[in-house]
Amino acid sequence: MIYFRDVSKIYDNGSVALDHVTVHIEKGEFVFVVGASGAGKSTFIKLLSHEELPSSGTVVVNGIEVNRIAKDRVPYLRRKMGIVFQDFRLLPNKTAAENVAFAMEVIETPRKVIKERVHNVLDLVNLVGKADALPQNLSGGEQQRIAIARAIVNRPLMLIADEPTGNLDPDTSRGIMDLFTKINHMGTTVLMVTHDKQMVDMMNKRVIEIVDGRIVRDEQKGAYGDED
Amino acid sequence: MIYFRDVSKIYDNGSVALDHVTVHIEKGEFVFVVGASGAGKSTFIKLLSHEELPSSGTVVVNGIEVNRIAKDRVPYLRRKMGIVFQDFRLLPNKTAAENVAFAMEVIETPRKVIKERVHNVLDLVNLVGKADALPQNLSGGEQQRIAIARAIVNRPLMLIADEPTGNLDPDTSRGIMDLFTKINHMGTTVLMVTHDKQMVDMMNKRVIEIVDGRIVRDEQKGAYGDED
Amino acid sequence: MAELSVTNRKGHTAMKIRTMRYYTSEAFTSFRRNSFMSFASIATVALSLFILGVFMTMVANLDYFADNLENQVQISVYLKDGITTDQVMKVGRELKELPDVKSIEFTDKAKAMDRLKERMKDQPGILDALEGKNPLPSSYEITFTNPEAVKKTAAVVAKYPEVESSHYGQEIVEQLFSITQVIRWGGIALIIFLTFATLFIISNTIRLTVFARRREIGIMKYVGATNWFIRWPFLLEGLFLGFIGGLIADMALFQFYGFVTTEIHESLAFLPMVSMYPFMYKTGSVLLIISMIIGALGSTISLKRYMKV
Amino acid sequence: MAELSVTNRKGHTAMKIRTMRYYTSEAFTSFRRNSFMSFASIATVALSLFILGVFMTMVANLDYFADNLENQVQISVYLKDGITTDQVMKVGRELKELPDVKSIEFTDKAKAMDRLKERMKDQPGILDALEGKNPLPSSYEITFTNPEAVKKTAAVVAKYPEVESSHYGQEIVEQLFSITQVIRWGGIALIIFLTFATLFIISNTIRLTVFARRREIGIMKYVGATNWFIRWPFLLEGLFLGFIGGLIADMALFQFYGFVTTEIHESLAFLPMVSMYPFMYKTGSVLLIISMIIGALGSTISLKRYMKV
Ligand SMILES: Nc1ncnc2c1ncn2[C@@H]1O[C@H](COP(=O)(O)OP(=O)(O)OP(=O)(O)O)[C@@H](O)[C@H]1O
Ligand SMILES: Nc1ncnc2c1ncn2[C@@H]1O[C@H](COP(=O)(O)OP(=O)(O)OP(=O)(O)O)[C@@H](O)[C@H]1O
Ligand SMILES: [Mg+2]
Ligand SMILES: [Mg+2]
Repeated sequence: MIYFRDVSKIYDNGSVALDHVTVHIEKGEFVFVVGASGAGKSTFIKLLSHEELPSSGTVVVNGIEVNRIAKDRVPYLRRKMGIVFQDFRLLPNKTAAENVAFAMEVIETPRKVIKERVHNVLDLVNLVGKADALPQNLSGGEQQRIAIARAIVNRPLMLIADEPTGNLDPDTSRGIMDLFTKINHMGTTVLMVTHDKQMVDMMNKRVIEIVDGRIVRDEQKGAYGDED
Repeated sequence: MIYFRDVSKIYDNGSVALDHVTVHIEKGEFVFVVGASGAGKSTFIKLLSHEELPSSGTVVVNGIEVNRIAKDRVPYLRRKMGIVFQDFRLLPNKTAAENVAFAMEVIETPRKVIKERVHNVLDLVNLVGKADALPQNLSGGEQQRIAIARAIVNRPLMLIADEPTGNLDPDTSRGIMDLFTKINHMGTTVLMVTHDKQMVDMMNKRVIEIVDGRIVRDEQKGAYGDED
Repeated sequence: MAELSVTNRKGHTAMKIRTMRYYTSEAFTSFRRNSFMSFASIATVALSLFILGVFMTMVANLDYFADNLENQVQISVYLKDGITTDQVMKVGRELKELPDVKSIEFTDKAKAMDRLKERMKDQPGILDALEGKNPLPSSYEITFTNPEAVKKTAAVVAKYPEVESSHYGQEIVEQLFSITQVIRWGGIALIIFLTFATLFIISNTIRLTVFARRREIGIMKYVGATNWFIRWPFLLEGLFLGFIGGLIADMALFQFYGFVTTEIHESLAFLPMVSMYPFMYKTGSVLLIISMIIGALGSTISLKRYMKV
Repeated sequence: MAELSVTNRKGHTAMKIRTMRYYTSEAFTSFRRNSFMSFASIATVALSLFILGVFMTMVANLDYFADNLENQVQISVYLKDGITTDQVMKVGRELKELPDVKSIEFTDKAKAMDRLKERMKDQPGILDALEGKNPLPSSYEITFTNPEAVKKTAAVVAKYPEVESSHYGQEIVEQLFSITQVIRWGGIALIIFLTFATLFIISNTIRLTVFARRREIGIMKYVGATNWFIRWPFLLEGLFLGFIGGLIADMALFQFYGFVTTEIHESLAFLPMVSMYPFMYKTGSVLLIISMIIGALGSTISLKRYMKV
């Protein structure tokens, strides 16, 4: 499903965000990516969706070589993934429901289906009551949950989440994790960047640890880290 | 230092964010504010800095009735507090160092002092190397730490932080908490909204819990919650 | 709609209609929600086009005025004294056959004298001095369809045996021609320059409104929208914006030109003006089409750089 | 700088200078970092002002032309035959004393005849018919400083005992006056309208650039900046932007007017034109000042709504 071969990413200002990373993730896996602030986790994710291009190496997603893909195919690549962005990226002029619906409009889902599914998925993240609120009128955690709802509404092949619980309290976080687990059981590959030690430890899934752009650990059934 | 008397906040769209809240925080205290997503924690903070005005009740900060203050005195009120915003609020066209420096420019600190203090405070959050990067070129956690640096650089009377470790790994979070504790020991009142159960439990400080806009718990030396 | 099909090459017609409806409703929603920017763009479009329109009408009228002046240039062909009526009529027929001649008019000696009396009424001494004699020749006045034929024709006609001489106020006419030439070319240059300036200013404004929404555009791409999916609502919004702006400009222009023509008709009746219809219909349509095109192009071209993600 | 002191009522002079330096460097940094918006604003300012400037020069020249025409209006005062030289000179003195008279010129009978010959050279028959007699009166031609005095003066002068009659081509002159009146008022109305339209378009553009930065402005407030602390860099940036835009417009205008005057001088030498200096200096300064004011105001006024936090 996801294959990084010797991938490096050096930003224009010289920051080395990824340093010769090789990693393989199978279809249906549930993987945590952990690491310190600035280690390169988000960069790892950005390479998957063609948001950034690798400085060297090959990134393959779902059989497609992402760093070679034609520009006009990028949207179709992205539709295979549901992405929860670290900075949410909600459309400021659309309501919560419209933001979620937008991901479905893009793939031209019939209006009726959209209405129903948007309602269902808002229910899953417990935000039906906020359907008509604009992002600026939502709390931080509510915005984050809208971002999550948008990522899962199309039942993507891959769910890629960059610290999706950073603004959520432990209870809500647990709810989201249950949701992700359920989605994973339905066959979706889940790749999740997180800082929530407790959760990683509890879930007992594959853990990839990045330090200074290098993968220093890749354990099946791992824990957050051994530091404490 | 901070006094809420029977404060309610109902947003224009009818959301009841705070519901008859009365609370008192002394100078020099260290207080955690916890609660589920959407409980009203950020609203609580926004009332302190005149970002939002209460629908009813009185908010007093440092002897000033915030809901009655003249418009042109608001900046001076805000200078008494260092605020870490949940959404960072960095100036997009200024580098990391300039963002921090801006809080000092505002109070007309001499250029030399600014340079020195900015360097020191970037060192405290471990970002000296990113001084000249624009926010858009920083990782989520790095942006958050710049926001923290900006909040503390003026050695404010109050440090008010809205989930300041939401995007930080446990190690970095601990570093930030140590920093806050040190600042608190120097006399600064610290008010911190957080979802980090482990940290709250470990710190053993006063905890205010908000549920649906109401204060349901206010414990000296409390823990995050009793749910688990 | 060839491009539309790119967004749904696998879609069937029902889907296309639904998608189009989506684009339209998106455009209107965005128009409403970005009301400040919509207002700013419409106001700029309307004002700029109105100015452009005012100068179009001005130039058109100057040109019309120049035509009018040129068409009043006449040659006077003075006939020799004592030729027969047959000869006079023969000359008339010959003149009529000449190229570019619009009309000829015969003035006999008596009429010429009447005219002179009119002209000389300030200095009656002269007429008295003539003591009732009429030394004036009879003449033909020729007007032309193409003012450039004046000079040549004057030379040709002067050689007719029946003709004493031919005159056309050479200096004045040549000055007149160079003035009308300057008016024409200056006017055209002005309109071309103004058109481009207007287009630039309008598209600049629209580009700024797109710039203010650049983050939004990027987000759409990140969520899997194709370029055309993003572009269509912007295109329709721009079209609508241009339409409203152009319509306002047109309405103002109609009012303006109506006012000016009636005013001038009242106070300067002798000044020729291009009449309101169909001239205003043409100008109005041109402006409306220009504004819609620039609205649509302005908003979509400037999208490009923000869609590169 | 009364407002500046609000930001630092407790500050001393050294601080003020430092703060001013900060504002200036902020303004320039922002100008560079928002290069797209800076370019868009400057281009709009430059273009709009250039157009305004072109029409200012056009209207000024039309006005000048109208003045010129008006000042050529003369009264011919025909003197009775057979009056003495003393009487002629007395009339001359009296005419000179009349209000609004610029100059008088005497034409004796011989000169009048020469003029008639020139005028009548198309129709030599007349002169022949005069058989050497000179029936023309001698006359004074009066030019005026104020063309409106023509009519009244003509009536007054006609009653002098030595005067036969006075004439000034009543119809033509009155047409001329109404045309020049229309040119003047139309021109002024046009300039006023265009000035406001230009100001509106420019400030619209600047408001859009401020709008694109509204979040930034809010953040500054949240971090404890006073309104004036935010405003000064914007004000200076707007001033600078207006200055650059105005300067470009001025340079283009100088080029344009220089080109037009030399061109017209070559091909239409008889057309009077307002000469380049000091006219262009005045127009240029006015434009530059307008653009700086509108730049500064545009950027600061539109700040207001985003500082209300
Ligand atoms: N500007 C606003 N307009 C309308 N409703 C708002 C606005 N801001 C917040 N709300 C609503 O008020 C309630 C409290 O919001 P608040 O931001 O205080 O929550 P919070 O406790 O900070 O949550 P989180 O942990 O998710 O950040 C929420 O239901 C939210 O939707
Ligand atoms: N657009 C960019 N331009 C330049 N440098 C960048 C850019 N984005 C990220 N970086 C740098 O690359 C490094 C890795 O960034 P990345 O966002 O991948 O970190 P991260 O692991 O996601 O951190 P966090 O947990 O704080 O979000 C950081 O040092 C960051 O400053
Ligand atoms: Mg990250
Ligand atoms: Mg919050």
